[in-house]
Amino acid sequence: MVAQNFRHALFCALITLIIAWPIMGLKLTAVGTEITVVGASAFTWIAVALAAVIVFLFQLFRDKVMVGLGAVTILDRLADREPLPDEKRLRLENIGLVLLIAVALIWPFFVSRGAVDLATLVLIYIMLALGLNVVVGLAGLLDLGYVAFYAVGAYTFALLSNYWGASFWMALPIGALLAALFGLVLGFPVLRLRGDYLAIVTLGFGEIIRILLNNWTSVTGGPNGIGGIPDPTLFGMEFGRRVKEEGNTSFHETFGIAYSSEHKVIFLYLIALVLAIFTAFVIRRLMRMPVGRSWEALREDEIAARSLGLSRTGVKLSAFTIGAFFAGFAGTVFASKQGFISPESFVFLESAIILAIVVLGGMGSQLGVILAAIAVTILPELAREFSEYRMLIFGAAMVLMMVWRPQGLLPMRRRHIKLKAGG
Amino acid sequence: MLEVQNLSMRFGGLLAVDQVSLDVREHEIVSIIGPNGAGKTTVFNCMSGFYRPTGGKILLDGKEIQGKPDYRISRLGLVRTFQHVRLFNRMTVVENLMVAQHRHLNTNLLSGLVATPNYRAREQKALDRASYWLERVGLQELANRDAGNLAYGQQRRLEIARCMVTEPRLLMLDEPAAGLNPAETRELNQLIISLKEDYNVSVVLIEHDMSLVMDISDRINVISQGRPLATGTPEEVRNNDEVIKAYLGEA
Amino acid sequence: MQDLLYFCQQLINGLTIGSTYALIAIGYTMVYGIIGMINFAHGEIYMIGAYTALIAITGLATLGIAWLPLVLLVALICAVIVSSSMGWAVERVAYRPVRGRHRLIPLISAIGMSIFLQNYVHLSQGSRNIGFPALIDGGFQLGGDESFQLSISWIQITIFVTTFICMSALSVFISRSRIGRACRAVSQDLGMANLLGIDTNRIISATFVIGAALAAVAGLLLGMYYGSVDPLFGFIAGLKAFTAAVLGGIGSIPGAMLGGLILGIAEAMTSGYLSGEYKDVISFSLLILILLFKPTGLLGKPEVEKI
Amino acid sequence: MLLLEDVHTHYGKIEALHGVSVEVNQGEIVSLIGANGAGKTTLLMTVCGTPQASAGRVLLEDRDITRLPTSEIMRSGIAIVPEGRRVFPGLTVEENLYMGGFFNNRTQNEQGIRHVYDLFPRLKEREHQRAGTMSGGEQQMLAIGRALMSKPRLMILDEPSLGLAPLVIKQIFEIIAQLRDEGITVFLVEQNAHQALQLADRGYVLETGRIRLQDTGANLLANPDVQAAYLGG
Repeated sequence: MVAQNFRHALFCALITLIIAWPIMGLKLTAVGTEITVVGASAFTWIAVALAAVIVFLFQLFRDKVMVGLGAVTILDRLADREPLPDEKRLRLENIGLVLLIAVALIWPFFVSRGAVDLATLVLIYIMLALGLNVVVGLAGLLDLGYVAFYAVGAYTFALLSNYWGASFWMALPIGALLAALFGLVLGFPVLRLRGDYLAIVTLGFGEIIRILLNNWTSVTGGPNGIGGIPDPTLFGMEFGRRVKEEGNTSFHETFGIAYSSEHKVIFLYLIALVLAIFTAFVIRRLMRMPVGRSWEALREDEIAARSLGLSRTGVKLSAFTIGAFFAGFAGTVFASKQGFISPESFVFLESAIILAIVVLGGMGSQLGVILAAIAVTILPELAREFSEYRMLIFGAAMVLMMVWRPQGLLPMRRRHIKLKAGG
Repeated sequence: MLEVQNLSMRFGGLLAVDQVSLDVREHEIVSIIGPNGAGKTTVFNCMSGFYRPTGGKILLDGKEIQGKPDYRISRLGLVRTFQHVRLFNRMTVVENLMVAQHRHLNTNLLSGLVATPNYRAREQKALDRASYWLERVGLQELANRDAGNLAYGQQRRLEIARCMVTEPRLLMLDEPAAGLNPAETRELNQLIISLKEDYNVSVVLIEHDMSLVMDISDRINVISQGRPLATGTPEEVRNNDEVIKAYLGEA
Repeated sequence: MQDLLYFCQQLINGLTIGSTYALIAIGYTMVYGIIGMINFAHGEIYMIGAYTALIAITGLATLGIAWLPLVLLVALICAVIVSSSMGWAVERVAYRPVRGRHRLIPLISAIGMSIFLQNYVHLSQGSRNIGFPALIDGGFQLGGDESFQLSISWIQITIFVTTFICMSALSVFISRSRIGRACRAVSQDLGMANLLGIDTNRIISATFVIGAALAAVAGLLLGMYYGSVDPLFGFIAGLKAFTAAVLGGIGSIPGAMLGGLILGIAEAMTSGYLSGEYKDVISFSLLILILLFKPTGLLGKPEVEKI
Repeated sequence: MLLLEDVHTHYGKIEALHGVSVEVNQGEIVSLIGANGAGKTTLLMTVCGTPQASAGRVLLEDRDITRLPTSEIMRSGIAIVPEGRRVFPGLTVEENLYMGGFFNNRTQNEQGIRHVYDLFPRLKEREHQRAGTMSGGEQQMLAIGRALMSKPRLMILDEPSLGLAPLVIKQIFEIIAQLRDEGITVFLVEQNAHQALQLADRGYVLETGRIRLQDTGANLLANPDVQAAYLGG
């Protein structure tokens, strides 16, 4: 047994060297028009050797290590804690929520513009992730082209404002509804496909939409994108230094305060906050309604769900459409925040990031997804030297989560329903 | 009420069910028995709409229903359980029962979002019905557990309760006693009889546990290798030479 | 006459690309046939093959070795070794632990692996695309007049010949050898193969290694054909190859070959008659249409839903 | 030869075997009979290690194989003809037989195949036909032939008569008797109790995961309780 383990460990270490050394240790570098191979730094070489040694030791003592890892259950205890009694929990939750929202409202006035901007981005990701959570986490449909609906929302606003001068408030519902319509139309034919095929087909749809945006230059501006997307207004008041449109007034003049570019940023943040709260609230209600239960039922056991009279297409389509709706929402906010959009922002990687958020947070769990969205967006900013490792870490995290903790860091907790005795 | 006429089902070259007929009257327990691989579950899958039969008719109150999609058949009041229990494992016991009642609920999105009185009233009624059936099958205490964490016998009962909250006319049970211990089987026995007596549901039963079948069936259909072998009361079937041969082999 | 020549030119371009798609598609189809999962990271394995080949070629050039057959052979061997090891490791790390769980879990794990590998190369080798030396250049012209001539390059012929050799070798291996037979048996009934004493984990590893090796060959060939590589190089090619596998009927090796060729031709025709921009749209649309109307593909077998 | 001591087996949450003890001696044919769902197949598969017993021991020639992986158990002198035959449908008859002798060398395989073709001349005629296209009886012969290829000392058969015509069943049982004469120990699971018990040296009756009766084949055949175990008391 030991000899066998030893041989296997040696083999694994060798494989580690083979897959790490050429790619990491030998760097292709362009010198003028010529390409040469340059050995990487000594640090990299040592790291590769170290990795091989670690793999060797891990494989040699695999059984013991695995037993040790099995003992790490702190997270589980957190997740499996006894739910509080209903009234107490409700009161606590309400107080917590009010406090949280109050802080979220006041906070931007005391920090830098960059921080507020980042927070707006976090809120956009929260909306996206909550929407995708409906599709992936609740309904169990792996949608790899989610970013397409985000793009529909963003481009709807961009095009409406460019061609018809539509404002943010007009574009917001139209963008979301149009994205939902896209979801409905695309979803109808593909939703009877099996899970893994569905994933690939949605990925294909996402790419097709991106390619169309890239090449339909006359309308979308192609790779150059569309600029000049207006900021949102507050009851017709604009946030720019000068009023862009006839008949509007500007915010700082109305209130007689000095112009500050921060007003706009904070206002946009507040809009995103309201929309994110709206998204979370609506989805939370939906989860507890018949439609939400049928999503989960279909995810858990499609055959049983059908045997109880649930129509597979109808239920899946509702999840797909509602998910798309919120992506369209987020897209409109995003377009407004950037002022400029191009197909660059809607690549597959973006879908993958949103998926990573849902997977890390815990599929189906709203709180988990929100926390994960915050973590995934802010951590790379805090540790800038590591930010280029962001996607590498996401990829690795997705694999690790599936292997060790497919339910996510903060798995969904079921609502307890109190029944009347006797019935 | 339900009539199956000359049902046939072919998979590629294999004729899994060949000219099987059976009928179920109101207020009756009918069993389908037969050796392993006889095609019993295939008959069920055709009746519940999971398979489109390749031949024959299935009539409900004289109307043909064969080949209709599964969820439509279920909405007509023909509801089934599965050989290997199929619950919504990561949903709670109550939620399992609520899902089943979607037909009785107000599924309008808007009225749900703003929680109109009508919506709430129906939701409450569904909860009450769930609560009633949980008590009926003895799972009241476990209402908020995840269905996947129940013991096996409890899962079997939950599956039956989940069918019953849909207020079916005909209940199709596929090996409900499989994996139960003798005490649980006795309880199940009484439950099935009570479904028929107290709730006016007809039952079609596939079962291996002969003592259960012989005890509660009004009539028994025996199929062997996809073909009908015998029909009759338990007494008739028990003494039928063909049946004995099918089970014990040629002497 | 000119029209016909133009058509033939597109056909040849299509067959060239298509045959490499077929090589990559084998990896998808074999893995799917055996464990029923989409190896999403397969495109990255192919990309890593191309990088390794480029590193080997450049390294040899630095050492002053320029004899073409030797350079190609060394590049090929290096690419095959590194990609196969990668394929083996990916299966052990990301797929074996989640095998048999709910369908989405291995798929998400595979997507994670794909992202990881993409960024692994991105971080080690940079994100810019790097020129791949045209080791085999030139070609010959056929027929036509000044306005249009049918041109066939040596690299196209190399691609054809190499692909043909690989496919034939694979066919012989699968149909005749002991391990090949075991691969087929495991894909038909894994449990039964286990009951015959066969260590099915090893057979599964073997399919990953074979698929990765073929992808590495494709990496070298396409690297030379396109003249450059970058870390995203594998993603689209992987999707195309997957489309080819589905088109032919996933799980079927002859299907993957057929699907690759059809897809290559469809793309070349789109480029030739519509616009090069839309060739990706065509292949994705083709994928969606097949999955909708004939999910079993051209040569696949239908699956019966188990209840 | 094979000894099961107080074996318990679970399928997920269901306990399918509640403490079963069975002994198969060298050179015997032992039949295990019982109604549908009694746990017969589970018992056989526990011997093969899928699923593994959750309690108790399985001994093969005095070696504890309870915790070994299936592939290792199946390389230690056991071969199985599983329920439903499970021939590889896309492989030819010859290839199926080669799979049975996966760990043999070439000469052993050639001998083995010749031996199988002697036993079942029918298979020789179909040598290059795909197994999936053959009749049930032919597939059953192939499954037995495939099991023989590894030259097992103990052969396990799970319902070899299932779904076959009476004439073919007779032929299959004759072959089983012949295997014993060649010195192979046979452990047979059958629903077809009459034939299985006629052939067997000893028999066990399994009922809902427990051994209810054990005796010589002839005695069990005469026992009225056997019929009751099938058709309910």
